[in-house]
Amino acid sequence: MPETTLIADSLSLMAIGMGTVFSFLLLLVLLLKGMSWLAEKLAPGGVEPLLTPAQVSRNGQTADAELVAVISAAVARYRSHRRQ
Amino acid sequence: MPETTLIADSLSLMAIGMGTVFSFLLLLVLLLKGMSWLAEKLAPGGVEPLLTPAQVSRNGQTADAELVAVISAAVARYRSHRRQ
Amino acid sequence: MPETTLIADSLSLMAIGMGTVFSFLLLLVLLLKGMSWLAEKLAPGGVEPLLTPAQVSRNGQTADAELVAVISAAVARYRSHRRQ
Amino acid sequence: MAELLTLWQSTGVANFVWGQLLMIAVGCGLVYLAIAKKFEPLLLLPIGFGCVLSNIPVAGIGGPDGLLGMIYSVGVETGIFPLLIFMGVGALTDFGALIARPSTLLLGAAAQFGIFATLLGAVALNFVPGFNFTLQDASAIAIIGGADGPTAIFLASRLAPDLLGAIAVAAYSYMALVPIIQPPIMRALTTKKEREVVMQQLRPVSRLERILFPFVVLALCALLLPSAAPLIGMLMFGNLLRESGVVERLSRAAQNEIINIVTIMLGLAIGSKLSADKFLALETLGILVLGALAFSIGTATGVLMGKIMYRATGGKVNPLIGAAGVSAVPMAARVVNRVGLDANPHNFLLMHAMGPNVAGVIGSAVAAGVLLALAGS
Amino acid sequence: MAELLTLWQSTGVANFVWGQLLMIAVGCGLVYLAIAKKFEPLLLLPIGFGCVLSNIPVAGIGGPDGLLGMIYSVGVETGIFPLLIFMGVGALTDFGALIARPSTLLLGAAAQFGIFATLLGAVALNFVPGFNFTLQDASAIAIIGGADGPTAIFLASRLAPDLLGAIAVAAYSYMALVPIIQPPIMRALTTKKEREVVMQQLRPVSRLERILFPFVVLALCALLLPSAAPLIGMLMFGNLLRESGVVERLSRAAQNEIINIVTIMLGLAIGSKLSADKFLALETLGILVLGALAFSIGTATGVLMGKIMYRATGGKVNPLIGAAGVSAVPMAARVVNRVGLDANPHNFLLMHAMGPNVAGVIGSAVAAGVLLALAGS
Amino acid sequence: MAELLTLWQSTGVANFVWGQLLMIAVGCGLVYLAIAKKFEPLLLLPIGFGCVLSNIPVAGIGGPDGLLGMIYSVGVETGIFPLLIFMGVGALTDFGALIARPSTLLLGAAAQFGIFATLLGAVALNFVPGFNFTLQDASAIAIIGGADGPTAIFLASRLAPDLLGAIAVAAYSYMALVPIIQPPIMRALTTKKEREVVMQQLRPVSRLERILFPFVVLALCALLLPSAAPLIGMLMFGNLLRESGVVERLSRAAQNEIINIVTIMLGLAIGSKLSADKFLALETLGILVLGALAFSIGTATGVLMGKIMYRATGGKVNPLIGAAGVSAVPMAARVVNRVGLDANPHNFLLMHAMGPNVAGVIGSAVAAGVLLALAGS
Ligand code: NA
Ligand code: NA
Ligand code: NA
Repeated sequence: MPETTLIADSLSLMAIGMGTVFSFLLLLVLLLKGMSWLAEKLAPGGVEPLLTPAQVSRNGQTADAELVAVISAAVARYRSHRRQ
Repeated sequence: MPETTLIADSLSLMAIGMGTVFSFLLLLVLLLKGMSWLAEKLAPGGVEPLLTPAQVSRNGQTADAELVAVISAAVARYRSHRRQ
Repeated sequence: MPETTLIADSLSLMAIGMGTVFSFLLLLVLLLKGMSWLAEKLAPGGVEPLLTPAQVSRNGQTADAELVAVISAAVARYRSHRRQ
Repeated sequence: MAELLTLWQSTGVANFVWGQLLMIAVGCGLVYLAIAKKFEPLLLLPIGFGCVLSNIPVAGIGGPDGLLGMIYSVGVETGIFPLLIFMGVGALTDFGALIARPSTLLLGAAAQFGIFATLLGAVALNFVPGFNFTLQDASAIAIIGGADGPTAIFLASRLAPDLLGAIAVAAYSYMALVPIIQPPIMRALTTKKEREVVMQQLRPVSRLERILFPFVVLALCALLLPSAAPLIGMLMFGNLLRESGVVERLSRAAQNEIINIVTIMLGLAIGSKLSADKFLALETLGILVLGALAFSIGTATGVLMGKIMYRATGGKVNPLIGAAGVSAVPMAARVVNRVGLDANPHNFLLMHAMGPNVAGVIGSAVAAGVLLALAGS
Repeated sequence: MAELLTLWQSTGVANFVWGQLLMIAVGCGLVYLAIAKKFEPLLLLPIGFGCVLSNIPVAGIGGPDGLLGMIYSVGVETGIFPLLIFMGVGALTDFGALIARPSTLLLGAAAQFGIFATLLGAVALNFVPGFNFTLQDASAIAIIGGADGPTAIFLASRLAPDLLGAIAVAAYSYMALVPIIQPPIMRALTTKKEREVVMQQLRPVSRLERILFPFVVLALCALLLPSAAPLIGMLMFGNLLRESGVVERLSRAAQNEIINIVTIMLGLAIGSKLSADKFLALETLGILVLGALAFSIGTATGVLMGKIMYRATGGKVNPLIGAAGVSAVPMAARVVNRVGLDANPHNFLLMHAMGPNVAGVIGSAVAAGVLLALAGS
Repeated sequence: MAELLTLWQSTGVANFVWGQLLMIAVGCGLVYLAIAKKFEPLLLLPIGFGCVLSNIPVAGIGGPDGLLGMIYSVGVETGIFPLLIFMGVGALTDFGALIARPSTLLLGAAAQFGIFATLLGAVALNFVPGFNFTLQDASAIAIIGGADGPTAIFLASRLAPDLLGAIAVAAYSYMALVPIIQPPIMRALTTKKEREVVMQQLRPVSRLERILFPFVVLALCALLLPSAAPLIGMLMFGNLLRESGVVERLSRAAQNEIINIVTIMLGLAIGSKLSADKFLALETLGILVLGALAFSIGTATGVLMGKIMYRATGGKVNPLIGAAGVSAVPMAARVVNRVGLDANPHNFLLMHAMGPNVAGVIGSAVAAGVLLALAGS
């Protein structure tokens, strides 16, 4: 393929590509707004109905567990250093 | 292969093999001594130069990122709870 | 295969199948009773004989090895810090 | 403009087929059941999402070069995934209750009648125009009555790969429905007096017994029914990892890393078999009906065997625990516990139901072995 | 003595080729960047070491029978590894900021201009003697501008496997350079007043929205751009595992075990494609130049779109957050935060930049889909 | 009744062959050693159980379509599993003691004499009627003297796949027997005065040295002995993951998830090679005898080299630490520590023995490379 055809091809690819990306994400903006509106209709009151505090803490289970582990290890090391 | 050839082969394999193993590890002794000398030149003072407290915390970059994400999420959720 | 043959086949499969399942599990009942009797003979006193505290700690063999490695590393690092 | 046309021809809108839309709806329905109704979410969520992904036109995610298609051929067609899950199940299962009271194995045996009754039912359905199940198909469908996911998938992948999707969906759905399907049957078949029976404390089990147990089960299997050996063998291997006490690292790997990774892959791969031409067929309706039948019959025969043992032991066995013989671990045992508590608020049957419950796992693996040996070729 | 000769002929000294020595130096350089400069070490360290291993003469570790070659053909050629990593990314990503303010998707869209401008640049390079990029090559190079490793690897493995090594190295290197490349561009294109804008608190997002989100994104993708469905699908599957709240085990497996194991394998496998004849070519130089260009243009167009939104909303949007639209999660968002703090010490933009940041991930997956659909065949 | 006959013909009872029963007994014996005697349970338990499973008649679990057979062909035939385990070993190993005192590498070298003496012994066995080892067979058997499981399996899978089962069993069994085999030899070859030597504290090792170490070892290997590069390369890659300090996630994955999962698979797969026709042969007896010989000779030459270093350094080196040169990490180092404590209750040799111990790992990988290069073709 001669370079000029390739340039033409890539120019049209650029136009169509950016067009598609923009259309796609613009449509997604609209759909997400619709989704949030629908979600509010279906389960009014936002976070509450589905996400009680108990559930929040359960969601954070792993991060929490790792944090506790990391902190305990750090504390243990700090203490062992101070003692000596 | 008759047994005697095999014996001869394995004798030479033994000689060459032990020779190689010894040469290899002897060379490695020298290289490691050189490496340690070089390391001391590049970063005098042993352990310290490469592992400052600042760097240690930077080592935890990804952990850091996760922590930030976790904390931001927690803050966001906490706020959303308080508002309602 | 005409439906009626299939029905006949599945009827015999049902008979043989349930027969096998029952025989198998009935035999297993007997074998398990035998096994428990044998286990009591080999290691009288139930749970105790096989699981002494000493053995429990020996179970942790690899953990032990890692612990040693971790501790030695920690000690080595601590020393190198103090010297400087 | 040629590119615009190419792009348009590559869109989903231009390529969607009616059946794909329906299957995507089915997939979303499975995810809904998994999340909102907590229907066996560990399997039904990946299955549902895998179904959605595989029915996207053009992308071919479930096809031979797509991610899910490749996972399917490596892990499900070969039988590797269900066997690795069975190893994990073994590593997660405490067979202590069964060792303490081996007679509960008979309850696990009785409940397998659901399988064989369904086999007959599936074949009988051939009299209805539109159904044309072979003996292989009927066997794969019947195993739904075993209430044991990996066993059902393993057998279906061997005997009736075309029905695998529907069978897996039915198996996990009905397992999730155990708390709804079982109680009425249990109450209908027992008297209040029977349900109130408080059972004797289980004896403690020694470590040696726990270690010998896998070998005893495997030995019997090897002698009588080698076709069940892959299933029983991996189950017992997992259990030995757990009970040996010397390979803690491996036991943890089997219980966590391996089973979790394989569950994700297995679910997605099964989802990829939910295509319109195979799932939106009359057969699926038949499978769903037969599956419900299988569970009900298995529950009933388990309870009836419980009543026999109640009589035989002079009232020492609560017949309710027979319902746990269908397996569906640990859900069925919990249902037994709840129905027992309804009758007598001080009657905790959970531990007693664990015996027949895990016996049901062995029982349906044995049944799968029989079906493989006789209908397999 | 014959053995001594054989041994000598099997040594590396007797077999080293100049190019292999250079590539080993390149591999060591990558490892140096990973360790000493913390350049995306999770990928660049395995890539660098894989490069060293594969360029050892005689051993053939990167060849068809070598460990790394086998890993490559199983995991990269098939596209499996980048897709599994994308699943993990989905399970690790909180799309809450995007759901709360969907308009930031436009910033993610604008930043993809870096991709398409680079496509043009790559093709234009063909006027320079020695370059001869096809449209496929140019597309694979352009995706570096997406600042998203798995997407780049997935696309390159499909369109230009020969360039995969260089493209992956460039992609991860520039991602690591985001804190250096972006700030000057961001400052040049914005006024101090604009950078000081404090944005409104994000609204809370309900769990139902979080659960519906993956389906909305996937639905759009299925309808308009099925070629992006493998990438978007696995990203959204991972996110659903995370947000559904019912499959904690699987979510943890996707976030840890699977992504860690696959990252090691993927890095080593990519390293095995860094051979002298493919990497020490003029093309690589072009790829590195184009990659830097791509990042810079993407940052600029993101910020410019931010300025448009600043005007359109009457000054409510800080244009800096547009720079996060290139993705490079979470580094770009942190850079935004830092540049914002420089202008106004009380202005924390991190959460606000997370919206365009994750939008950029979706945006570059969409761009990859377009390139696959149009340049793919 | 035809079905009853089919079922009977598919039972194990009707199909058992004498050899299978014996091999099942062997498998049970291995599991017994693993559980009751704690003989390297992480490998011997899966190997033993895999042996039992593969010798169940009809089921074909170890055959080409069986689970274990498939795992074998994917993971062992290709050499992938031992290499991944070596990566994990690297990530678990602290080479600090070796870096602090590189001269201990000579102890690791000396102990490899066990390998080459055994090679001669294996070939000499051919004079006994019934033995007919090729040079490849002899090399694979000799590597048992390296006291390093993954190395032995890797080499055997390349040079003598038929002997792999027996070699793996011998290697792990003798490693477990190190506390029994070594002490008498150590005591016989040393005086009480020598055993009482208290060694000088090891100097601290900087992080830079730890990071450079893998590259130095790999460079030497690439220059002199590329055939050892897969083994040495993965060992050093794992160690770099550990010491770089920037890829904690990957280091943990290599040390836990990957090594645990692969160990289960590797063990089962090796077990599947323990078939009657290959294991119940005269060769196995020879392999067991030669293996014991290899360990003893390696221990002896290690200690003798220790005595040379004792003289050369004017009594600063305790010759006991030479025994750790056979590798068998960390068991041999602990044995050294114990024998040292017997002589002098205040003499802790553990850290000093770690140097030769890990040197032995490198040493036997080097020896494996030589054997591959010279006997491999
Ligand atoms: Na069952
Ligand atoms: Na992007
Ligand atoms: Na060794």
